[in-house]
Amino acid sequence: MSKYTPHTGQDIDVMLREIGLNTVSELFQDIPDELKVKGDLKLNIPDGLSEMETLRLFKDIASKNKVYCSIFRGAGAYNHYIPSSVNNITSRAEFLTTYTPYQAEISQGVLQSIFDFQTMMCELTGLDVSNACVYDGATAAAEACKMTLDKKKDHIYVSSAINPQVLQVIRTYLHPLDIEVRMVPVIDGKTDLEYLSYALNENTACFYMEQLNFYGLIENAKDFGAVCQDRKIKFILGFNPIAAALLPSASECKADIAVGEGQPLGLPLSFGGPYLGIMTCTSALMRKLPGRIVGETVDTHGKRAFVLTLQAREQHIKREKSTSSICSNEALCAMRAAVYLSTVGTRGLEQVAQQCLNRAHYLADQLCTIKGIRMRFHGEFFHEFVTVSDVSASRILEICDEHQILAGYPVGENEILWCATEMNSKADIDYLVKCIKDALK
Amino acid sequence: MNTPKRTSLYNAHVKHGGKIVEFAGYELPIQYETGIITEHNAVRNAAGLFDVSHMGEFMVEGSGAIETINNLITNDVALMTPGGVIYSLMCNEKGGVVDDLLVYKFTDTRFLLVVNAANIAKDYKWVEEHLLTNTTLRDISEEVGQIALQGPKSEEVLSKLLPVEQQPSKNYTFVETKILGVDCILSRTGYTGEDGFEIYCDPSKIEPIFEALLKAGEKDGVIPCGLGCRDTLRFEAGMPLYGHELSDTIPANEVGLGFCIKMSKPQFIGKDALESHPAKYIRRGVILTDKGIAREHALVFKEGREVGYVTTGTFSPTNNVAMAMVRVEKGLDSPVEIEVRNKRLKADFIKLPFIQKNNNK
Amino acid sequence: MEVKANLQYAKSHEWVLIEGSKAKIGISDFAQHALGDVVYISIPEEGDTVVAGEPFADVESVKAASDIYSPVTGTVVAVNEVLNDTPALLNEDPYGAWIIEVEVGSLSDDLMDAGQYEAYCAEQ
Amino acid sequence: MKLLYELSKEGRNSFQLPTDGIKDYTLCEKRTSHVRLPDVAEIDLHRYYQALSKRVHCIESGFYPLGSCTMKYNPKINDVVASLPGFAEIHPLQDLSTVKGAVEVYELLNRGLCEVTGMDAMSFQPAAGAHGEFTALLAIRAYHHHHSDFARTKVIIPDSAHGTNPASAVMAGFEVVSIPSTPEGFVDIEALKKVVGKDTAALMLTNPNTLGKFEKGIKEITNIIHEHGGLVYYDGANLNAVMGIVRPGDMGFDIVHLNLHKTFSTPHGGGGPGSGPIGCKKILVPFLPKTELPYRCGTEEQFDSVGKVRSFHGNFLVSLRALVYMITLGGKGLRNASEMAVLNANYLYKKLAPLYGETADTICMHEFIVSAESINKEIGVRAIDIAKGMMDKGVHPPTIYFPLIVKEAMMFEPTETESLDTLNEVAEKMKEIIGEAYADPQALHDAPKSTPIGRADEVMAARNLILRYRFH
Repeated sequence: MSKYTPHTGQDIDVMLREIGLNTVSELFQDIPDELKVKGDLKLNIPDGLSEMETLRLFKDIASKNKVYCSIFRGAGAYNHYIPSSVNNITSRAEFLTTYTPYQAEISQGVLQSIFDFQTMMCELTGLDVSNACVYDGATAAAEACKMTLDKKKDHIYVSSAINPQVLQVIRTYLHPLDIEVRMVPVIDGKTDLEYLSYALNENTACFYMEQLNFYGLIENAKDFGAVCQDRKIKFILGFNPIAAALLPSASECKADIAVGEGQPLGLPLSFGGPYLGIMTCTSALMRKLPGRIVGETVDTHGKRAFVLTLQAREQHIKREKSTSSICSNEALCAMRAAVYLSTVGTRGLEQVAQQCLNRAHYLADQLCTIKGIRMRFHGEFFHEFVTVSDVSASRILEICDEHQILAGYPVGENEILWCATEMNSKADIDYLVKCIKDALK
Repeated sequence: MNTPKRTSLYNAHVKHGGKIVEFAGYELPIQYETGIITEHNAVRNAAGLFDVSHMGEFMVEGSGAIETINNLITNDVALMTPGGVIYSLMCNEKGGVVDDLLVYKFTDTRFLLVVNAANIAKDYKWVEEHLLTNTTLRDISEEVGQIALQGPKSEEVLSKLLPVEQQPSKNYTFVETKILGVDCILSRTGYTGEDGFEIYCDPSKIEPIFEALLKAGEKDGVIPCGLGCRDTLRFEAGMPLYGHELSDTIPANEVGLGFCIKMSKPQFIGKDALESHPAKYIRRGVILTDKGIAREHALVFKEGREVGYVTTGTFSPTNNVAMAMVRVEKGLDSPVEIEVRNKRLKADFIKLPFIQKNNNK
Repeated sequence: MEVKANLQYAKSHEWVLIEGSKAKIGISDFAQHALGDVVYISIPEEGDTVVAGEPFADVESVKAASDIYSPVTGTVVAVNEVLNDTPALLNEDPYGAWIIEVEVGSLSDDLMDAGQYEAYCAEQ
Repeated sequence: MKLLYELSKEGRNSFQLPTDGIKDYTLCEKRTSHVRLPDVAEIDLHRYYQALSKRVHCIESGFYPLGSCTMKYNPKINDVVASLPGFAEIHPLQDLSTVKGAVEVYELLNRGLCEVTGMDAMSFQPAAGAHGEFTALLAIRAYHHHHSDFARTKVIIPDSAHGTNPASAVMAGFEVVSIPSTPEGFVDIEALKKVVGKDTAALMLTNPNTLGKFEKGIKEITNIIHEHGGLVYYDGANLNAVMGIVRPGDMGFDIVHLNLHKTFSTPHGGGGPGSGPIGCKKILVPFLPKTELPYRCGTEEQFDSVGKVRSFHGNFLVSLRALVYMITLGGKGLRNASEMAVLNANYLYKKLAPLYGETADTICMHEFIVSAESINKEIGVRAIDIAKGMMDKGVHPPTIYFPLIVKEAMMFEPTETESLDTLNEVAEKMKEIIGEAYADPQALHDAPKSTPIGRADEVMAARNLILRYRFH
């Protein structure tokens, strides 16, 4: 018999008899014989290992991945501290092994935690409504663009300074709908406002930009929001949930929809997933918002209760007319985010954001003390920035790698996108700079 | 879908081994048995003969003709003398390009517009909507056949049918003449970057001229050429092709054709839009330094960011290297990267055109 | 199940009240029963065109979303905005809760009178 | 129960970060208001979530036969492996030479799942089943377009399908053609023949179907579509019935999505994260999503890729858990899992069917449907009432009112990890519930009584929308 199936041979006999069959294979009598797999399935991989062997195997595989002592790379995935409470709470079987909370009476715990999450996302962005999350930040952006479409719209504008992965996903989502994705160019690393105000027209569905752009620069999102509002074009703002503690909120920037990658909120880097797609919007757009939404109501005794609501937008009701096909989302990741934010609290989140800001600026200053390394752009940045160097980017990466440091992300021959968070101590930064200086002497 | 039309040279193409494809609603040869590279090289080194009967021709006549055309196009017909030809863009109100075209001036009240085959219906409607008083418009596309003789030996080959003195002597000029007894408009124009001629006449009478030119040029290496090399030739010459480098939504001041946009003119459709438009994109040429060919729509990257896309990309037979025309942000430095088959290939900017023209007539 | 005498009905369970050149449109008592508790309705705007046999609005109950089809072709001249805030009126008073008023161009040709509609509902 | 926000008091939170003398940087422009978050002591945070956890039914609290959801036991070893720093702490943009282990994980999973499905290559980008559907349909569209076949704009979907099928098809730019099913949920082949044609891009099929029956004429169906130039899509939601027994690739399917969070035991997490990889035949490989990873060895270049459908590589830690599961079970174990799942379903069906007045003479696969229609007609008790009654007995209800083609449907999927004793116990409880229903129908209308809350007012929730906590 096999793992995780509790049947004894005797049990199986009892059950077969009850069904009126003699053998297990008779259960599959409806399947034409010629289609059946002959003999046992060979997976062509290690197979049927004990738990001990399995763990040994995977420890061995894991050891082939390099875990760096210090990480100065972001570009869409950020290394933040994860308080102990996050793993502890979210690894409870009650949250881990339950399904989507369709049966409200026995899912209040999950529903209430999503309601908490929705409140926190509304707080981060200042907008009215949040969903219970989508797959990741890139799909959130793509879904948001879709929310703004109607029959009269044939294109959208996006800043060319957005994260390139997000741009690719937006393209994938809009291509089958015959919606053109047009780019707004940049000047000195920041989105060109003048171009946007010229380019928007009555067939533009929306404009998407990121408050912290791909180069880490802080965009003047308020100005763009004002232009979009003036031209009656929907404004979608991509935001970083840590930076949101300090930067003008999406609502202050007049965004209709705010989207973001929630990974910085207590999710490990984990080679890119699972992450967390955050989506909030104004109440005017609420019925176009994809995914689940939890609402507060009362039960038969008048007690507070939570249920999935506005379900008539969703695929299981509206089928081909639904706003999106999303069903499984990233609920447990949303819970991690909620626990993270509850652990750090109002001041804690600001502290994390402030330290990111401080350390990134210290890092930039220190890197620029190295001969031949300069800042690539001039605008104000948050926790990422680009340097340009006389030596090649790959040389600097190599130096860092030798010292167990993951350097910034190379974005050109000589350009590196660096990131610093609360995880990069002053000593780490000084060590990094010393290593590069010594090697380049 | 409409069934594709045939030009009056269809049988000639089949006879010469043309590989027929559908293009802009016409059945035309993409190449002959000789192949694109051979045809391409024939035009660069000797001469080649093209059937371009699919092009659209409009007559604009009347005392309002100059004003009408000047309102429609970015170039200035007021500066033309009879027998002149100019290249121009025609814009919409937003400054996007409705089409690019040639304008032939016969007299102050009589002009011929030559437009792209795929745009005939759209252009006709557009011009018709903007006709000023005392002006008439006639679509004569069906009544006109057109062939193009292109290459350094064009003059010599044509001289066997028409003495050099009777040929238009300068680029962008034309004459009305007879070839083999057929009334023709003969202009010194083309779409290959080489010296050459374009001949307009009654389509039913065009085949003898086509065959006679082939015969006249046989010893010099003149061969019939298809659409395939027409594209590589115009590409090398840095000439835009509508639907690729030019479109309704690309502003005219972003395509590097400033020479034909006369902003000093008091008015033309799209002028206001172009005046207020900050042109932040530009048409440029690149040469690929990594192995591979960048095709149309391939994305261009700089510093990890998408900065534009390829509008035409091909292997340049003359330069023996992969090149592309791209629409990118202004002010970028080399190198850039072009995404081809999921890989980023390096490319450097180079000046357009990709070849040195030897066409100084 | 109430069927009102002075109205005409469509097979898709909308009612029409013709008053001169104008028509008010709503959903029948049968329809509101079938839908259950209506929680939301999206209504067209004044000036929009509606086409006989084509959907012009959609209603949502907790677990369903359904289109409402127009029994007439014409231009919307008034909408019952009260329904935006209190969609429950569609359940409580289906014949009072008109949804739109239309300047009628033409009527759908298979409308039923009250008697026919009653018989039609009985078959459903 | 109070919300965490209602337990919050300014100054109560003691979260602290180390400081090391780097000076504060002041932003040019800051937000004008604080982000209001709960400020609670750590102990109260844990008490709050402890209290929430008591208000949840999970697999470990009891039987969870939610049809189509495959709520099997989630082995702990999966989570232990996923928390190894060598997996959890690697950056998605690390140079590939430094993440050979992660590439190996995808390589192994690719190989294993290709064997399970009979396909040639997988893509692990899709984050969930519906995302996999969407991605696969994009690939189908790209395939037809690559062959200059732009007329194929329609996707045929049986009316018994999950709602995600038509929704994904529309997202991918297709028009949906719905075809009726026979009462057993089988494809109505005559109806299929009528709609298939030159405009058919694909047929989407769930097999075993959503009524838990294996489509007997499956080869005929896939042949019909192929003869007309269309492709056939396998919705893998019900793969748990047939692992090691029959493979989508052998049945003539061109592309398939899997729900690793169901079939391969990675937990569902209260709604996610999932992982919805797609597998396909060689002809579709060039159209799979772009990936920077070299795991898809020996396949063609992806020059006509549909693009990326999400950031980075996929829900890596979920895929990893599925690989752990596959390796601990092996080919034999997977087959055994399916066999036992089907055995359990048939056994439970045999026990339950008489309660619903049905004759249990046909064989089902890993799930089955009983209908409360006759009970409803007799005593006015509906499927939802029985479902609520089950909650009072500590049993999670089955999926109800799906598929839409069966009235008062109750769809049970017991899964292979439930023992005979559990099934007997549940059958006994169901008997009690139905007995009580006949004795006092009203009592069931009032159920549940022992759950943390009574029936919730969904109408009020939808009419009077409260979607976030409001500060006073």
